[in-house]
Amino acid sequence: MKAGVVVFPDSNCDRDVMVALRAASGGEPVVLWHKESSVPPLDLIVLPGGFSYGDYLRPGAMAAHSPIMRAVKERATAGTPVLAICNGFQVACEAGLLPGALLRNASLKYVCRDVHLRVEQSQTVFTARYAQGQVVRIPVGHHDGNYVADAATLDRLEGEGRVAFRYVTPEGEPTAGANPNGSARNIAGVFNETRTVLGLMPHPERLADIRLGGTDGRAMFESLVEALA
Amino acid sequence: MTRFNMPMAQVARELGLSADEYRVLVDAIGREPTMTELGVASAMWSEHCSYKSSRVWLRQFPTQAPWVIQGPGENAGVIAIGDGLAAVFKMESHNHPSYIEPYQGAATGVGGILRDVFTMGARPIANLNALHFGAPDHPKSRHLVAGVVAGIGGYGNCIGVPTVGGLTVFDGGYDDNILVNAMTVGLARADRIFTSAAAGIGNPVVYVGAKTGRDGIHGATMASAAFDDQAAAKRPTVQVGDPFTEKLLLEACLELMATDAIISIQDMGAAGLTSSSVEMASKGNVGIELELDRVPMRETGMNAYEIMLSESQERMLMVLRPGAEDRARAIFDKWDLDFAVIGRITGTGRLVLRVAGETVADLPLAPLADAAPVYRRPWVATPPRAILAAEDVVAPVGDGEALVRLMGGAHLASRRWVWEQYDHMVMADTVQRPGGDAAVVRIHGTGRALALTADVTPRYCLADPYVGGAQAVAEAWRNLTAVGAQPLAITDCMNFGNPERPEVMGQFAGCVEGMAAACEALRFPVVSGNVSLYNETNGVSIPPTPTVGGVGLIDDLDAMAIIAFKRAGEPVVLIGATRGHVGATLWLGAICARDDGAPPALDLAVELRHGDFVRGLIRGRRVSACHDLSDGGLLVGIAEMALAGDLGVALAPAPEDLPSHGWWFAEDQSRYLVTATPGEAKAIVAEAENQGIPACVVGTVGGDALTGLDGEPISLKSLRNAHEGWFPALMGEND
Amino acid sequence: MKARVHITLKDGVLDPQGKAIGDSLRRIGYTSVSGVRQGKLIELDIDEKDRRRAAAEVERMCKDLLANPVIESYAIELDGVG
Amino acid sequence: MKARVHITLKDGVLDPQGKAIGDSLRRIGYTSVSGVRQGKLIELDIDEKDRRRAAAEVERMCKDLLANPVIESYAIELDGVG
Ligand SMILES: Nc1ncnc2c1ncn2[C@@H]1O[C@H](COP(=O)(O)OP(=O)(O)O)[C@@H](O)[C@H]1O
Ligand SMILES: [Mg+2]
Repeated sequence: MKAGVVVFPDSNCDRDVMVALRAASGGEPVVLWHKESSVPPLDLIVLPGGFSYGDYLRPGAMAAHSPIMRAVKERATAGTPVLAICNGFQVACEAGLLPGALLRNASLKYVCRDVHLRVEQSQTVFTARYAQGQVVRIPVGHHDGNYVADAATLDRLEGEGRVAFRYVTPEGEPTAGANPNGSARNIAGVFNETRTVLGLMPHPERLADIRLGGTDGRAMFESLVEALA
Repeated sequence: MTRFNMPMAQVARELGLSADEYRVLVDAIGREPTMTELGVASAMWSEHCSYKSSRVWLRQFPTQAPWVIQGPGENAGVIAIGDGLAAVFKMESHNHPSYIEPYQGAATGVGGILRDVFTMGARPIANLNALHFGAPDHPKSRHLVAGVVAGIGGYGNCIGVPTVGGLTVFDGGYDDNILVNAMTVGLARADRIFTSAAAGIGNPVVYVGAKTGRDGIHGATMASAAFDDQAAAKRPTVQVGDPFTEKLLLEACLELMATDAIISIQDMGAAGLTSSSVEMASKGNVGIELELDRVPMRETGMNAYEIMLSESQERMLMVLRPGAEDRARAIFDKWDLDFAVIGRITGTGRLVLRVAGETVADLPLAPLADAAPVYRRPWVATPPRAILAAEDVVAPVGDGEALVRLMGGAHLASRRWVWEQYDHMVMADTVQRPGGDAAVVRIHGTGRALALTADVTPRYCLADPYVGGAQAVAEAWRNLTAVGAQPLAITDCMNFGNPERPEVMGQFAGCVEGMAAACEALRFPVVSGNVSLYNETNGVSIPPTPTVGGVGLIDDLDAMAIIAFKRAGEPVVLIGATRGHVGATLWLGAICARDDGAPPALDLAVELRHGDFVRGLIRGRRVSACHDLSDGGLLVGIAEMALAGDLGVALAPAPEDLPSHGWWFAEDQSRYLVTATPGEAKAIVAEAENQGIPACVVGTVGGDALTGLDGEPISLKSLRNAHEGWFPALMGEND
Repeated sequence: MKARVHITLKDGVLDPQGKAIGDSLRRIGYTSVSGVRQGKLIELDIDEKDRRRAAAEVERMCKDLLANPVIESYAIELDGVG
Repeated sequence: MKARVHITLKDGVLDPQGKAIGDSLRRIGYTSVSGVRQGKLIELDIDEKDRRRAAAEVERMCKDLLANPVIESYAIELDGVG
């Protein structure tokens, strides 16, 4: 699998996701610098977590207008899978690759901790190694993860099976207490129409190594390697 | 500058120079200084930059060890950690700015200490923070806590360095002078350490990073003055941090450092361009010339004085190899940062500043440095207090109730509210997250790791500065040991009141002596540090607070310990002696509302012996959990292990020869708890006794409650509610 | 020419910041405050003398970058006058 | 009564937000933008009919909570009129 990881000014989980891709033996990822306006042929594009341009206007807003994003959008439209994690999810929403927007957490605080997610859709290149309905433990680290979209959009996402993950209790219940940021309908991640773009707030690359306390995130990278190798 | 109309001597006073200091300055340079020269000199001679009150004392610190590559004197300390790698670290205070503007004050504190570390050529891999707030019910506390924590997180999270540990204290002694100490740890190749001494006559002096504005002019002098009620009126502008620019600066500097372009480099911290240029030139015994109109500026009409004293953040000064300018410029262009050649190194030994070709300052550097004031301020020792044994105090409540109150009180309640606002996992190497004895951060791509901790117990330092100073070092050493690390070195941040008061100077002197003794005995040298004096408002000084930041090495991550109970049925073994020392303990303060008594005595030879024994057990993979005992004593330690592992414990009865509160809550030093299989536990106790180390079984893991105290069992659930509920309640989140 | 852009959350989009400010104001005694919304104020200096062209230019900036139509509305003011 | 408070950074205080937005606008082609400052807009509903009293009340809120005088200045508008 040939993966490319976009680096925006202030991306800071780019290295982490490259480590996870390598470990799942996705080969050596290439770095896609934000100032470039073309993308080499790739099996997967990753928009990593962190920040971009300090996220001073709205998270992801300025990065969505960088030269590389025009090229990424073209590729995504042509069907190249895009994995957008955390700030990447925010960039993808701002760029119109995914519906909705990510607002400040309802608590108004940055939140960094493990959360439980229910896999709502296991029939995709990103999630094939998970079972439908499986509950996994993956960390979040964000200030703006509060997913919003209008009711019609949310209904459409639900109806089309495009909700990827939901925040749940360890027992699998999508309660308010399990929701770290006030996200609509406890949504943690969504797909585009073709399920080839996944945006999610949690960081699978942060629990993909038993030394760090868990491996639930690894299956996502393994799914991709298996589907795209 | 309206001040131009005043006599220079009076301006000097306004800038914080005493009449004597001004006379010495005039003698040193042979004439009256210009306004710009006076600005430069007063900043260099401020307490913050010159350490004039503390220097004579700090010399006592042991700073050498075979693994020390760079001791105090550079931007950060450096130690060898094997495999050709080095750990680079330092701690710094941002107390006054954080009180005035908690978010920005704390944020720029983090920005400053990060720069100190990456200036040395290291990639920062972890941040810690030591916070001392006023009483929880003080009207400002909530606002300050919220702002400081958000500011630390705001900066560290954005730049992408995990904040993995620290300490958070609430005490009325800090009501008007909170302490915000930030520590950064970085990794570098041991043979690629960058330093600040300038060299090479004619070499270009280069400015990189953010533009210069009128921010924080006189921050260094502010950090050196006590607050009074008029402080609000005199407030200078507080700097605003820009972590985004700092992230670019970090990447650009590390990229340039991978080439051979840099001869020396220095960040612009307190007193900005003044201290960076003066320090680089004086360390290199050379001169330096700057064309100030070439400095990238954010505002128009800035004069030489303002340019030299601006404390705008996210800036660096470098001396480059001749001809390397274009290569360097290309890297800074790539990262969209300002880059300007603003001067050159000379052989004159002078600092020469020019604006539009005209000289505005021309100072001899050596006399300025040689004449810098050094004070041996008068001091009086803190009077010793009586030792308080358990028998001397009647327990007002039962042990179980005392435990729940302590675990759910200001001192010991969970700090989750704080560290969940810090990204403590970015870089994907955080092997032990906040909540244990020390944070453990893996050395990227290896099975080795650094263990990190920040510690100090101000109530001990107040009761007995010598013992308190020694204890701060010992506790850091113990926390590193408790995760299985070999403690290697410390950094410190000496936060004290007004040094012109003999009692405060006595506290300072006592703490330094105690720390020095502990560093010596534990082979735990000081490699960097910072002094923050004048933490005083309206004549009231803070409790003496020498924060210690410790760094240790774990050679094999498979042999690391955590505090969580692991398996039902395992005995809990206490290592170390319990004599029932209750003076200056948390129990005495929080439960008996008394703060008298001497702090627990500390025998450094015993500390070393017990620690080495426990580390041996961890490295031999003989224990399933380990925790050191500190605040709150034995029962608190057990409760913390139980909560972490979500497993209860059946406590063995307290020994007959002590009142039970002495057994459960005394804060005798040099103690650890470990769990192990029953067979292993027996062997450990026997082995300890053979070596003359007290050891005994104090309970057995199991169930979902603490049983064995007088009264009802204490369920883990109720204990957890008390422990986790306090901080959110303080912050009004349960309203 | 100076332009000011007011960016506010659309009606119906939850505004936790505004709510928190309202709660704090009431807590410290400003009980007459019934609702608070927080928005952004962006002040721009543009090298453009013509009001009509300036307005059109700022309008495009809002559409392109300054406001997110999914959640925000905006209002533009030129040189202090509507 | 409705009140709007504009909170801006004082002159001379670094405004990383404004700088980043300006850079970004220029990068995407709005080269006529020479300076950008970002501030906050706070809209308040207050149960107070008297303009003078409302103005005084909001002024106090700014001093007490809404603005930090060390780095920020504020301007108050009542019901759309200065
Ligand atoms: N300000 C803070 N930032 C990050 N972590 C903190 C902070 N304050 C406390 N902690 C963490 O909470 C835990 C408990 O702190 P403390 O009681 O001081 O530990 P110890 O007694 O072992 O020194 C530690 O893991 C510490 O790192
Ligand atoms: Mg400890």
